Amino acid sequence: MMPIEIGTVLYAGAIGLVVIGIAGIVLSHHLFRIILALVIAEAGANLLLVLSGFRWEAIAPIITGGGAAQTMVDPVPQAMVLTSIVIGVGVQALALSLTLRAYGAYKTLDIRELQRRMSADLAGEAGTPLPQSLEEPVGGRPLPAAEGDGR
Amino acid sequence: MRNLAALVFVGGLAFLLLVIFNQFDFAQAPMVVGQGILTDAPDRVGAANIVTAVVLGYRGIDTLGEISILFAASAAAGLVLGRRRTDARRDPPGGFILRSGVALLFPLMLVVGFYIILHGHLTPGGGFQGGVILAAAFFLPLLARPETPANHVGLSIVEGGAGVVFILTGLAALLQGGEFLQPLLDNGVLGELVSAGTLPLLYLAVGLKVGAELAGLMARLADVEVDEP
Amino acid sequence: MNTIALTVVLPLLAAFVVPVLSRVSPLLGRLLGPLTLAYTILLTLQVWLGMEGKPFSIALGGFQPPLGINFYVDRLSLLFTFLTLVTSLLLWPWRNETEPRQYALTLLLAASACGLALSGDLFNIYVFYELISVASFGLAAATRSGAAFAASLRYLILSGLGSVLVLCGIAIVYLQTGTLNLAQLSQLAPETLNTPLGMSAFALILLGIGVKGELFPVNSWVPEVYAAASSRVSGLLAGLVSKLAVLVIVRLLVLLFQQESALQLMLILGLLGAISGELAAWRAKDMNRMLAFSSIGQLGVIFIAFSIPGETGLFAGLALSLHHLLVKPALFLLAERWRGSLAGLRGAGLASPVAGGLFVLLALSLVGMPPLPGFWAKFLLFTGLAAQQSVVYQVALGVVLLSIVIEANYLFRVVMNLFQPAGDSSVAVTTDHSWLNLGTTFLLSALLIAGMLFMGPLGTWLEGVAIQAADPVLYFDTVFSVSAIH
Amino acid sequence: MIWVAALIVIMMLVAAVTVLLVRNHIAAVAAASLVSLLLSVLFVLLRAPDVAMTEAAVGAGLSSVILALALRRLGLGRVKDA
Repeated sequence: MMPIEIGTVLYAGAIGLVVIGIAGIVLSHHLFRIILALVIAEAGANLLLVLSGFRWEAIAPIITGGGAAQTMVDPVPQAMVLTSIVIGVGVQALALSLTLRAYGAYKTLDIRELQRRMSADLAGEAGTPLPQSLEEPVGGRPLPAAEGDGR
Repeated sequence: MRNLAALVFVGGLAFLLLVIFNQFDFAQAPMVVGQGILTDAPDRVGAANIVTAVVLGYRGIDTLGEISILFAASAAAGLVLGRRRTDARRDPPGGFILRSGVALLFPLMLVVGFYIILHGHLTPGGGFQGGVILAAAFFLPLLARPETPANHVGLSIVEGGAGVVFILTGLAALLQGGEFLQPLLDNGVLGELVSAGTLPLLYLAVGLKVGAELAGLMARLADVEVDEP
Repeated sequence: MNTIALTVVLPLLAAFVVPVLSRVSPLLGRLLGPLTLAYTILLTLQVWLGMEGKPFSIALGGFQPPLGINFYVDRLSLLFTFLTLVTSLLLWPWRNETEPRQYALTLLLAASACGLALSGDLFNIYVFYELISVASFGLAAATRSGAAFAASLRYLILSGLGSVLVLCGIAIVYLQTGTLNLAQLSQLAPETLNTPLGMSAFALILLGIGVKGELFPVNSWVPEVYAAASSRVSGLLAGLVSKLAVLVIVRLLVLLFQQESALQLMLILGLLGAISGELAAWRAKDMNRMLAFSSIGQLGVIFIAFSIPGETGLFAGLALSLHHLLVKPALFLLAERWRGSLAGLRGAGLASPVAGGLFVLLALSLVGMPPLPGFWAKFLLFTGLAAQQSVVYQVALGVVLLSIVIEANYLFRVVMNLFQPAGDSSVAVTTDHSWLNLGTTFLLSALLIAGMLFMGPLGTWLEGVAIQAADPVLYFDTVFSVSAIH
Repeated sequence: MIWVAALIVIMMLVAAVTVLLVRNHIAAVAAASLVSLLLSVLFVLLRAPDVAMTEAAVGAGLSSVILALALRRLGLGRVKDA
């Protein structure tokens, strides 16, 4: 395994998943895609954790038969990843429930459109004019002036 | 414009992560805690599967937190999705093959699920994996017979009860003067089914809780229509 | 002493039981949560009296600290446990029509907040952080309006992004050191984490946990969620959850990342947050938005305070955090009836003078009017910043002054508006503050006044807390001496 | 082993990109499921059988079911949707 090291390949895979996932979260506008991207990014982070416990010439951390003399891989990251996988699926199910309800209320899955309608909704409830771009902290995105109701 | 900023952010992050992780030698990370647990666990906890020893013993509070997260997610999803409308349209019942297939699979999956849970301290597997299979087993009949809705009351009793069992097992140790979640009972013989003290009991609670919560979540998402807020 | 674990466990137990119990007996279901919280408050007080100011550590499951997870109990973590439980009790959703699930989520929030304050393990902190996140998503959506669902969803997506970053940061720390125990990490940190690598791990964790702490680039959820959620939930999120996120970041900073660049990163993000938040609040047209943005600004100031090295920074940051923890929920409770545009509030203060008076008091303290506690907190910040040599801190001093001026400007605008007789533009002002909200606000204001009266001893005591928390050696010794006795 | 690992990693990354780019939502869910499945094979190679089982059961199985159910309720569940 001279030309490419296996470690590089595996780390690249894990980081690739994380980055693809984060790119999807940041760049995509479709809510369902964003949730899928979140799942992928989490998977990448999990792989990163499992990689941190790997050892050459080691066996899985399960004692079999008599001899316990063999070296084993680090069990701690594996336990952490078990936890984080299950956390991930819980968050995903909640995200989908919220998506269903948000779709029911605003009939859109485009996150920009969703935010526009939500802001209009909140502003209408408060009896104020639609918030303008300067009122958003930099993390938010500028809103074009209300351009009718879309569809 | 915003897309450009996001692209720059993502590109920068990718570069940063690659640089960071390029500094680590593969499979050479120091194993301070891991090595300690590997030497300590067989005698201390008595589980042949050391990952289980870590999940339920050394990091038991993490697992409690985790089943609480699932509980929170299912409670929040229940709050968000609301109750099923009584007059809601239901899916047509499944065909003969689906129904008999489910009838055949259901007991099988139950057995496999419980097997995986109960052998979690010996072989790969345990409460989470078995719990998922249990959830699938309870979800299948819903697909085959949509006319009989999920029993959410029963599921919430199971998930609450399993959580209570997990915590009470931990509290029992506290009452006896130990620490919360300290393993009770004897470790028994390494590798036998009845060994590792309270670990199998804890995993059973975890499995039931995970199963009930995931089944409840799936059943909620499967309902075609729900009441409007 | 090991009963301190019950502050996490009992609310969890109650949360598991509440949905089922409410079916059997609605009354018991309603009472279970408050009773559990009250009991855990008593437990905390008992531990507080028992520890006599000396920190200790408990090994959960009886597994010694580097292998198992430990709870580290010093005055700081106990203070925040206590505040968590009291705040959750004060902001409990008492209303009759509350769904039992909302009780369960509030209890889960309280339990995980206690866990965050106590935990001495990096991954355990992540688990509790996720629990607090999921519980707050549920609570934020609990008003069940379309806007609440959408706001909560956007909050969830941003938090999910943050979680991935935190996990990457944890992976870096673990790869570098092979342990997750904070005490052991604090010992290994000078050699292993005092590098650009450690710095990047800190940046990832800061950005990830900063989502809850309303840190500058990751706070776009704040105005939407606070505008859409109920005022009690907004109070919990702005008052409590943000403080616990900050507390965790500060703990990690003190124990793991003792480098100047880490402090400066936090300082700069805090500066940007302070200035952008206050400016946005100044431009805001309705009450909830104004409070949300000013919360971002004040959290920015808190981050600035904590970025001052040493116990001076901790002391100032703690004072500011405690002050904000008291004032912000109270303001949100007052704002419940004063939702909507600021222009529509003309005369509202005259219509309900008690609420108006409380608002003035809280606003004065928030700005930093001399006898009130807010002044002392800001005073500490100024002296701390002025004592620093670096130019960045001098700039920060200027920015904080500017933010106070802006804050004073918009708050007084509101106060003037509240006490102006409603002229011809007779907008129907709802004045009937519920007794519950008014009572809670009154209680929080009374605490504020008590803080003013006992400022001397309180300050000395808080400085002691800060000095104790700023000592990584003490942390290490405490955790490992206990394991030696075991 | 390196070629196996490299192959799996490449397939995984391709599937991940597919998730974000493919227009059909069902296909996206299937691709996400494939990512999880390949990941669980990697976990086996990395001597983490517990994690592999969980990833296969949760990531490839349950999570896809949940996603598909949500798609159905969103009305995007038809294969012919482009």
